[in-house]
Amino acid sequence: MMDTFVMRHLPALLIAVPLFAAFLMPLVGSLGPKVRSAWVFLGALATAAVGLALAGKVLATGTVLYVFGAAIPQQTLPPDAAFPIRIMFQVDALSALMVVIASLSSLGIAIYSLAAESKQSGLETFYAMLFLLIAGVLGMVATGDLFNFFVFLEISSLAGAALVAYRVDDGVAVEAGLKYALLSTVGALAVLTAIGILFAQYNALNLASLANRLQFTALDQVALVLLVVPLAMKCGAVPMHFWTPDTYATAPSSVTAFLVVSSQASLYGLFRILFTLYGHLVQFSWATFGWFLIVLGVLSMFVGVTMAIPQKDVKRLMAYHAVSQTGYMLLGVGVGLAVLGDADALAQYGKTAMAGGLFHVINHAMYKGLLFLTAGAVFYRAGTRNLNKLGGLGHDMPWTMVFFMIGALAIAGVPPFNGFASKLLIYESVFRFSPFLSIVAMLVSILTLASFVKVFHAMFLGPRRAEFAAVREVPAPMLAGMALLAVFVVVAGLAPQPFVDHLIVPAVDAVIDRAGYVAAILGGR
Amino acid sequence: MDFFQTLQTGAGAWNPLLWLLALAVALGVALAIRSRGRKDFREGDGRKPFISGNEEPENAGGHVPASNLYWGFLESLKGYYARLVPLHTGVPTDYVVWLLGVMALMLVVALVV
Amino acid sequence: MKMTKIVRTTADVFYPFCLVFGLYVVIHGHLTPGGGFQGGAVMATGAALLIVAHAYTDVTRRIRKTALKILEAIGLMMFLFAGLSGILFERPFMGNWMALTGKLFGTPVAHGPNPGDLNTAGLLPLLNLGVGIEVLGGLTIILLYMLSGIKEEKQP
Amino acid sequence: MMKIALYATILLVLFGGLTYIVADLPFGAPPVSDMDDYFIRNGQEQTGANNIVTSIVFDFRGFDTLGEATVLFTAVLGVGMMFRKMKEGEEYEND
Amino acid sequence: MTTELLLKLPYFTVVVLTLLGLAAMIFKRNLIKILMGLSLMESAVNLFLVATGYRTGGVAPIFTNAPSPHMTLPTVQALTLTSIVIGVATSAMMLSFAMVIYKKYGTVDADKVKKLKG
Repeated sequence: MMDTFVMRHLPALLIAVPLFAAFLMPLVGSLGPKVRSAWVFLGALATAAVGLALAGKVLATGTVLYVFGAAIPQQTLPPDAAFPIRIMFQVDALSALMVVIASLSSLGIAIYSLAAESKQSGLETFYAMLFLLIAGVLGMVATGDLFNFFVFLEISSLAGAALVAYRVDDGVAVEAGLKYALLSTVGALAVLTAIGILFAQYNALNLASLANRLQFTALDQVALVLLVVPLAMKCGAVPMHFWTPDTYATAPSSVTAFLVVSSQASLYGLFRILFTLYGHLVQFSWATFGWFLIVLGVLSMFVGVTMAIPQKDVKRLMAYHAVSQTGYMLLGVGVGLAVLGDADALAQYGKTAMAGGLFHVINHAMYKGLLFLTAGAVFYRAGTRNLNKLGGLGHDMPWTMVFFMIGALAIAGVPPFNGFASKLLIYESVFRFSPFLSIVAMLVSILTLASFVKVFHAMFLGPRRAEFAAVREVPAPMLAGMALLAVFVVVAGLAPQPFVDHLIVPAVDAVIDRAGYVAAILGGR
Repeated sequence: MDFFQTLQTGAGAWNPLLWLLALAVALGVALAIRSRGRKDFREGDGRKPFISGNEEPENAGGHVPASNLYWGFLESLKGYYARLVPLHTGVPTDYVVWLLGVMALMLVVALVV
Repeated sequence: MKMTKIVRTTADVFYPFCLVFGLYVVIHGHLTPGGGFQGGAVMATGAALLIVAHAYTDVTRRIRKTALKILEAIGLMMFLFAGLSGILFERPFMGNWMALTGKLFGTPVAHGPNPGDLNTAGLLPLLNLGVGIEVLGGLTIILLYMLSGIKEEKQP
Repeated sequence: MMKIALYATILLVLFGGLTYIVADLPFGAPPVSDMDDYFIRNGQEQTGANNIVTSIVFDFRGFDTLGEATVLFTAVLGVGMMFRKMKEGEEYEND
Repeated sequence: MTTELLLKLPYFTVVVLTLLGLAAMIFKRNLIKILMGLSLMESAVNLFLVATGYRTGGVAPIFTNAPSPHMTLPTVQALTLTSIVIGVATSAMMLSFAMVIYKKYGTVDADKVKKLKG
């Protein structure tokens, strides 16, 4: 009974559990550090459990709908009207993929941060913010309502900006936080304007309902640009990537690892809008926006990796790699969008490219999270992020070194780690679309490997150093958090096909199947 | 075994198990070659391993700083980096201008082209 | 920095009125223009009035940050639990199960323009109250924190 | 000078894009209003609130309001975080 | 043309306000002024949202002693409420950021707030 009761209300609990943990955190935090740590652990565990259970339910039984405040959760339309009037969560396979990512990495990050942040002040605020960020990301990927998406976008932006500024660091971290907040707010205002434009024309806020009513007037094109460009900025695509290295470098490492997921939630929004909201319109030139994504992707890949090579701050270097890896996802899905109107090409390589792009999303969240966590571990013990000052840490931090190697090999696309599997899918499908793009992707992969060889050399290799004599292995919770992500990296690398079959391919089908998305709400009406 | 399936990419296939098998074979070959080395060598008996004809430089405690590691690469792409790095000004206003610029560009592309 | 006695006394007199008016706006949120946020903002204005009239340290003695934090958490918890209570009554999250049942706030309402009755709208007054309390606590804390930042500026 | 010209061009293009709002949207007569008509017709009956805006804010779109309250909570925490008392040696000297 | 502009004056105001906000953001170098520009944009968007829901001659959608049942659209007003609160929260947080930056750097000039670059 209890089981079915919980299962019925999973989408609501997905938001309510982290919010509950966050709202009570300031009060629980005053009871002492042990109680606070237990609260954080339990909250993260419960959130991850709810998220994974929801994703499992979606993958087993299809799209899960949850209408807030209706007579029953599945009543999408009121009895006397043919359009949805309430906010609803529409968790399809693509959302489920993102929920899995957010759940896994939030659990690992929460465990890691229990030890990593223990020296800081104001911790109850930090953890409350972390849960708010998690709730914001989960809401963004689960919601089926455009304005609700905006609200959760703001929650995740604000919580993210505050967390970036958490270590004031003589104002440097606050500077990064201000930049992030400023850009996010400008972007969010553009999104809100677009929502206003769409609402004024069609009197609907529900994604499916809007998609059903969209006419593609000139105003809709303006709205499309106002929606797509800010979301591309939020996921760190290149001409608008400048905030990424600043924020990723200065935020606490555990937060950085989740900011990656947060930027991927924006990527989710981008795909949702391009495919579900606008994807069906005959007038909508798939090639234009497909090539928009492809150009952004290629620029991101190349500029990101070349800017990473001369960096000397290890987290800044990794942040540029995050930009570069986002390019792969944009490239893969962009190729899928560019051939959306061509059924043959879509079946031949378009779907594979999209599968590669979406598989790269989850892989990137895991290995980039892992890499940021190892960088945080090194910073935790050695007290510096400057690669010129680090060295010889491999003697004293063997586990961190192993985790770093796993992450670095995965990001460089070296078999048998998960990065290789998704990059292979992208290379082989993009090659049939345009060989040049595929070659650029491979070149970027080589440069990535070169860059991480440098980091590995600078941090771990070499003789022991006198200034790092006191360095020991990091505490067990940090290792446990890293291990959680590392295990995923290795397992998804050794057995990619089950992941592709059960997680990625349903997500790709869900992205393309716009009619199904609409019919789930409007029921064929 | 169901778990280790071959990943189909539409144009090719990839099986991690086969790769691990190949890795094991390569490791075996390497070990075989290693076992053909001189067994009477002990560390610290005064003899040095023969690497090349030159004397091994004294380099104990030395560590190449990270910034110098890809000096050649950076030097050869100097023109590229001289253009690219100054774009990252760090001024918040410029970040906003880039966002607005891309927005304006896409407006032109979407509405005019 | 204190203002003159006249200003301070006026602020002291107006402070309870601000609170009462804010509370009125909150409680009548489902009948008249206004609601939780607006009323909470009015109440926070009362605190702002005190801060302007009195010295910062005097105000912090009367309005404590911990109390405001607890107030804020209580408001949010009220909202969240009012939302969750829908689950217990066979409705989804945020379900307004109390409306039109005749219970506490569930008096059925006449259709069309009418003078209004406070006991209507089910969960809505409770949610209004929760948001009102939260906004009162939240905005006052923001004011106090920002002024504490200014005070640190002045000292050296 | 080039920079100012470029910025002005960007603003001009955005102005051009936004003028579509003025040109294409009718003011004072929303082209479609079925959802809002539903709220005006049934909001009072279904929620028992005379104020339709409140019935939307807290009932039909109550989840948004939860998010809104959360945003305010976030801002309060963020402001408090900025003005907290830092421990000695907590800040990292960036080089 | 002029009559149409006058009829749609709210929308025109929205566009002008947005542009003013953007101009303040990209031409001004003071962080506080940049945030003011942002606030201006927020107001513009809120005005836009409310304006889209206006019906000529409509009254506020509140039934308490309502003079007529011809009402303006309520949803956009609800959205505007939410977005105002979000705007307040964002402004408060960013202003506190600016205060800390002023305390640590001794300046709010955007051109000098660039320790992170490259």
